[in-house]
Amino acid sequence: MDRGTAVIELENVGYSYGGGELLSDVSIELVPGSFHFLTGPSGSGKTTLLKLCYGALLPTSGQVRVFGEDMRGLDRDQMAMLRRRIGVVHQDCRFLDHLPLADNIALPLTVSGREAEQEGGDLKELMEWVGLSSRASALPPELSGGERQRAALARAVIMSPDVILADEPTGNVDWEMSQRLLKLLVELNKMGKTVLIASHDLALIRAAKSQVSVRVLRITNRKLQLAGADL
Amino acid sequence: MDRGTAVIELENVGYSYGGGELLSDVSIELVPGSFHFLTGPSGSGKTTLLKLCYGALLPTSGQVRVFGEDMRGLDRDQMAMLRRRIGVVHQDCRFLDHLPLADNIALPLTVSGREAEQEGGDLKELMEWVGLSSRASALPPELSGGERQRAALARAVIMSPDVILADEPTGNVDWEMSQRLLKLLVELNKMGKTVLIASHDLALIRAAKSQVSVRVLRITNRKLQLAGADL
Amino acid sequence: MSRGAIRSLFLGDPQAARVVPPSGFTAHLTLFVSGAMAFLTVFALALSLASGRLADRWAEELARSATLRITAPMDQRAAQTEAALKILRQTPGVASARALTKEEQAALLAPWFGADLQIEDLPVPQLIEVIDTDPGYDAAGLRLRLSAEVPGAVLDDHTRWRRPLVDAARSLRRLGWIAILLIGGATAAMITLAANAALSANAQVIEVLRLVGARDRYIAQAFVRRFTLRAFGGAVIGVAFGLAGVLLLPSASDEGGFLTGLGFQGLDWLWPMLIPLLGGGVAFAATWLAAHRALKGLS
Amino acid sequence: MSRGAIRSLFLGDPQAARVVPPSGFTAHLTLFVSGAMAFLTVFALALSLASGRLADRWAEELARSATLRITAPMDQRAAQTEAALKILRQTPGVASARALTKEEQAALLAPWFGADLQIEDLPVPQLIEVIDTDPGYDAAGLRLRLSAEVPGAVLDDHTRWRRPLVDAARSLRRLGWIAILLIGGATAAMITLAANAALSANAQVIEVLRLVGARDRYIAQAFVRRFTLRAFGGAVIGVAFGLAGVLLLPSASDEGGFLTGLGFQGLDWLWPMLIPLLGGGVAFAATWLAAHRALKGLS
Ligand SMILES: Nc1ncnc2c1ncn2[C@@H]1O[C@H](COP(=O)(O)OP(=O)(O)OP(=O)(O)O)[C@@H](O)[C@H]1O
Ligand SMILES: Nc1ncnc2c1ncn2[C@@H]1O[C@H](COP(=O)(O)OP(=O)(O)OP(=O)(O)O)[C@@H](O)[C@H]1O
Ligand SMILES: [Mg+2]
Ligand SMILES: [Mg+2]
Repeated sequence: MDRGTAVIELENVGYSYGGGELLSDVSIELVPGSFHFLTGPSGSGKTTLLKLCYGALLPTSGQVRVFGEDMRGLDRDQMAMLRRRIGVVHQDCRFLDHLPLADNIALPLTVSGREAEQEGGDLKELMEWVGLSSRASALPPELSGGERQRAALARAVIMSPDVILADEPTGNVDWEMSQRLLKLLVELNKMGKTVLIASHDLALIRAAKSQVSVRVLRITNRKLQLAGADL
Repeated sequence: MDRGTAVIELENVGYSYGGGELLSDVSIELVPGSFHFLTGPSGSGKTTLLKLCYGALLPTSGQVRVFGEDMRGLDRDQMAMLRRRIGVVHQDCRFLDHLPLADNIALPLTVSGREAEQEGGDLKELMEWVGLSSRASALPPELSGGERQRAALARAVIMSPDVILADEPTGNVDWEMSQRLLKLLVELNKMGKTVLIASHDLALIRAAKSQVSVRVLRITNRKLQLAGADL
Repeated sequence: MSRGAIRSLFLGDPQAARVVPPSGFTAHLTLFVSGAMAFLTVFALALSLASGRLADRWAEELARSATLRITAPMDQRAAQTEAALKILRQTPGVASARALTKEEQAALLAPWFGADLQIEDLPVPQLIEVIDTDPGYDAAGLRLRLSAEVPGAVLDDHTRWRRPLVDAARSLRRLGWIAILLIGGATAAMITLAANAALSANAQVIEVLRLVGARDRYIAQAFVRRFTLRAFGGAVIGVAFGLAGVLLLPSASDEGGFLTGLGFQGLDWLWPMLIPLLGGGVAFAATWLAAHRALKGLS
Repeated sequence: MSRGAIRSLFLGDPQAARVVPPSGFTAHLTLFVSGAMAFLTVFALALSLASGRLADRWAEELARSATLRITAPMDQRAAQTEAALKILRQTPGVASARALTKEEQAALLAPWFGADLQIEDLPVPQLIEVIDTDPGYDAAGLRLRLSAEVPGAVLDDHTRWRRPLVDAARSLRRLGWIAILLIGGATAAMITLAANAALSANAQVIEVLRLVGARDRYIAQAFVRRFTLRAFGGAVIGVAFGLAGVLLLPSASDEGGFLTGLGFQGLDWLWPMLIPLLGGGVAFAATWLAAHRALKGLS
């Protein structure tokens, strides 16, 4: 793994919310086209680690480099530009509650000045895939929990970003739907996108393993470890 | 199952959010001390059905009776009183973001005029059980997704209600923690509480089956059916 | 709203108060709106009361509204004066009529001839002060009769000059009250909107409380209490500053007419005290309605 | 804030505008606050300008501030008048001095003796109008000199009577401007608070936008644009109502003095037009700062 090629690179990263240290001495490199799962008990810091990766948090020690650039050195506009290359599925999916679902999914296009109409075909296809075509004009508060998660995933991938970070993207959907979502992520991964998914769902990880070469990272005792093949 | 004894009783209930009918002709009776799971694909109406059970929604047709009383006939204060006998875990757990976690969990005691201090022992024990003792003074926005779910469950059971309705209570927690939560619910069920859990997690349902007599309800094609033993 | 609810509003339930987030911009907004508007109201009130006093004073002076001037040779003057007074007393609408004394006439002429005027030396006309009743007399008829019987009499009707001044003072007072009404209405609307904004910002709080079995009254009270106290407190502060400001204005002086007398006199001081009560009342009603409307949306 | 940002504020980006929720109570609040305060400002402005005009008029009249009265036997009067005029012309601080003509004196005395007065028949003193320069003359010194050289002269200084009235009018004008400043300050504070309240109510919108890669300027602009237009629109409506209200007041009349003349004259009409611009400007600055503060909290 050559340094220059890593999309996201954490080097001796430590993080603390103010109390004791939550993460310490974490180092990973995500190379383009890799597919990682991130596991660990609830409250161990998975969401925190993902936030470090897309710059919502800055490490208290160590360095985070995304696309070769140190996060600490970016100004706010550069950070915005970086976000357009990273698709994020938040654990608590949030939307603009006053815009219909289709507009919400197309929001990354809107804010980056690209015409949503132009990519209308993609949008429709994507909504079809995540099973939300019939809800296109619903407002986000009218969606079920699983529908929200699917919408968040669709919004994360609509710009076809280089990296996809998903935090528990299948916690609220049934098994069949989670297979569909996994398939979408696997397809994107095969197109060269880097994927990092935080999940508790061991069955999902197992299913992914059968389709693509997957690495499983586990947070234990504030450290990040590569989980063995025992899963 | 004698009519008078059912805690929650739905009779030919239909519900529609305005478009087509989402649920139709649903009839169930939850007798005291029963343990039910509710499954069905994402968007099939599980959350809707739970909301009908605790009166957040009123059926568009048919009747819902809780503790023998028709929901439609209750005034707002009676509805509030009823809520104190039903513990609800919302799918998107919401809290009072300005109060520390411990106060949030004790909120049902506070609003019903019972002294939180009096039941301090229970509160502490409960927070210990769901693994949140160390976060007692954190504000809800500072919690991880799984911690929020556990807090919501703790809040739902603190009043030791007669009925516990939980919507996807383990979607964001790891397997071990979900076993702990299940154990809590099973213990409460053994004390005579009625439990209804909406969940996609087949492993959880299987684990529950090994501990207690469980019925699995499934929503398919707008109808509620008792799932076979094939799970 | 039951009496119990009002009572517990002021006694307060520390538990219920805690469930509403303590602060935020709408809180400051309420406090500030209430304060600023109370401050402005104090000034408008001072203006209204001062111009009311002025209008009253001028209106009173207006009652002594006419002067009859008798220019006649010295020897006929007393007789003509008598005749004129008789006619005036018979005229309906004249309340009283009185010949001015020499000293009074001298005082009136002092600006022209100096204070040491010997009025006897001058062929000064005799002046008669005529005070009319409210509907007034028929000036044209009176003139006609006087010209026939008292040829030296000229009726000088001051009403024409003073009436517009009184009207003006009255219109200033009206302007003051209109300003108070406007400020009051605007305050009420702003407090209502702020209460609604705060409640819709706290939709989640209300939802959570309702979910865990809180009764409507408990939820509404927590908000109502907070907003009422905030609006009341803001108004108290605003009134205090407003009164300080009024006191700092140049004080009334006899020479300066009414304009510098923009203050409160006697019982007038009670008026500004009403402002916080009204502000609190508006906040109470607005929040109570807003809370109940917000609650109605939830089961 | 770059020029490009200001330009695009007014050209508008329909896409960016959509990402902010269209309405809600804080929106109405902004519109209403802006409108109500503009309305009040129009009245305060009318009051200030009217009392300013009054003060100017009175101050001007004050310039003709003194009268010299010469009471002397008929044969000495002309000589004494000449002597007094000579002294006055030599006195520093006296701009001009002029003996009144017979007709002018008759007009002044008309209220007392009737318009058909034959002034020659009366031992009326000769009046001299003294107009002083701005710092004024030394009244005591002048009196001393006059008493020595013109024994029949009495200096009657009107300043004493009129000065307080001018002061009063000036203090009313000051009151008006203070009211405008207060109203303006209160409006600015309320709009700032409303903008902050709206932004904190929209924290989720900002967070989501930032998450999907929107730049600060894009987010800030959507809010700034909306609030500026709202405050501007509200102020326009408020000013329109205010002007209508001022027009409906009883119009100025010569007799009524200033009080009924509470209107705008000539170029004064331009002042109220400034209000919406100021309101919009305040909203712009307040929202821009609030938006950037809100954004700073997010990475
Ligand atoms: N307020 C609403 N207005 C209109 N439609 C709604 C509303 N709430 C839910 N729906 C729709 O009703 C359907 C059922 O929603 P519900 O939340 O009950 O599903 P669910 O079974 O809980 O799904 P999930 O497993 O994803 O949580 C969904 O298609 C949803 O979009
Ligand atoms: N803003 C915050 N301030 C203080 N503590 C926080 C904050 N956010 C998270 N934490 C704490 O940091 C720990 C890790 O949180 P994080 O959300 O990263 O966990 P997680 O691994 O994602 O857990 P889960 O599986 O439950 O989502 C938790 O104990 C949480 O309470
Ligand atoms: Mg997490
Ligand atoms: Mg659901």
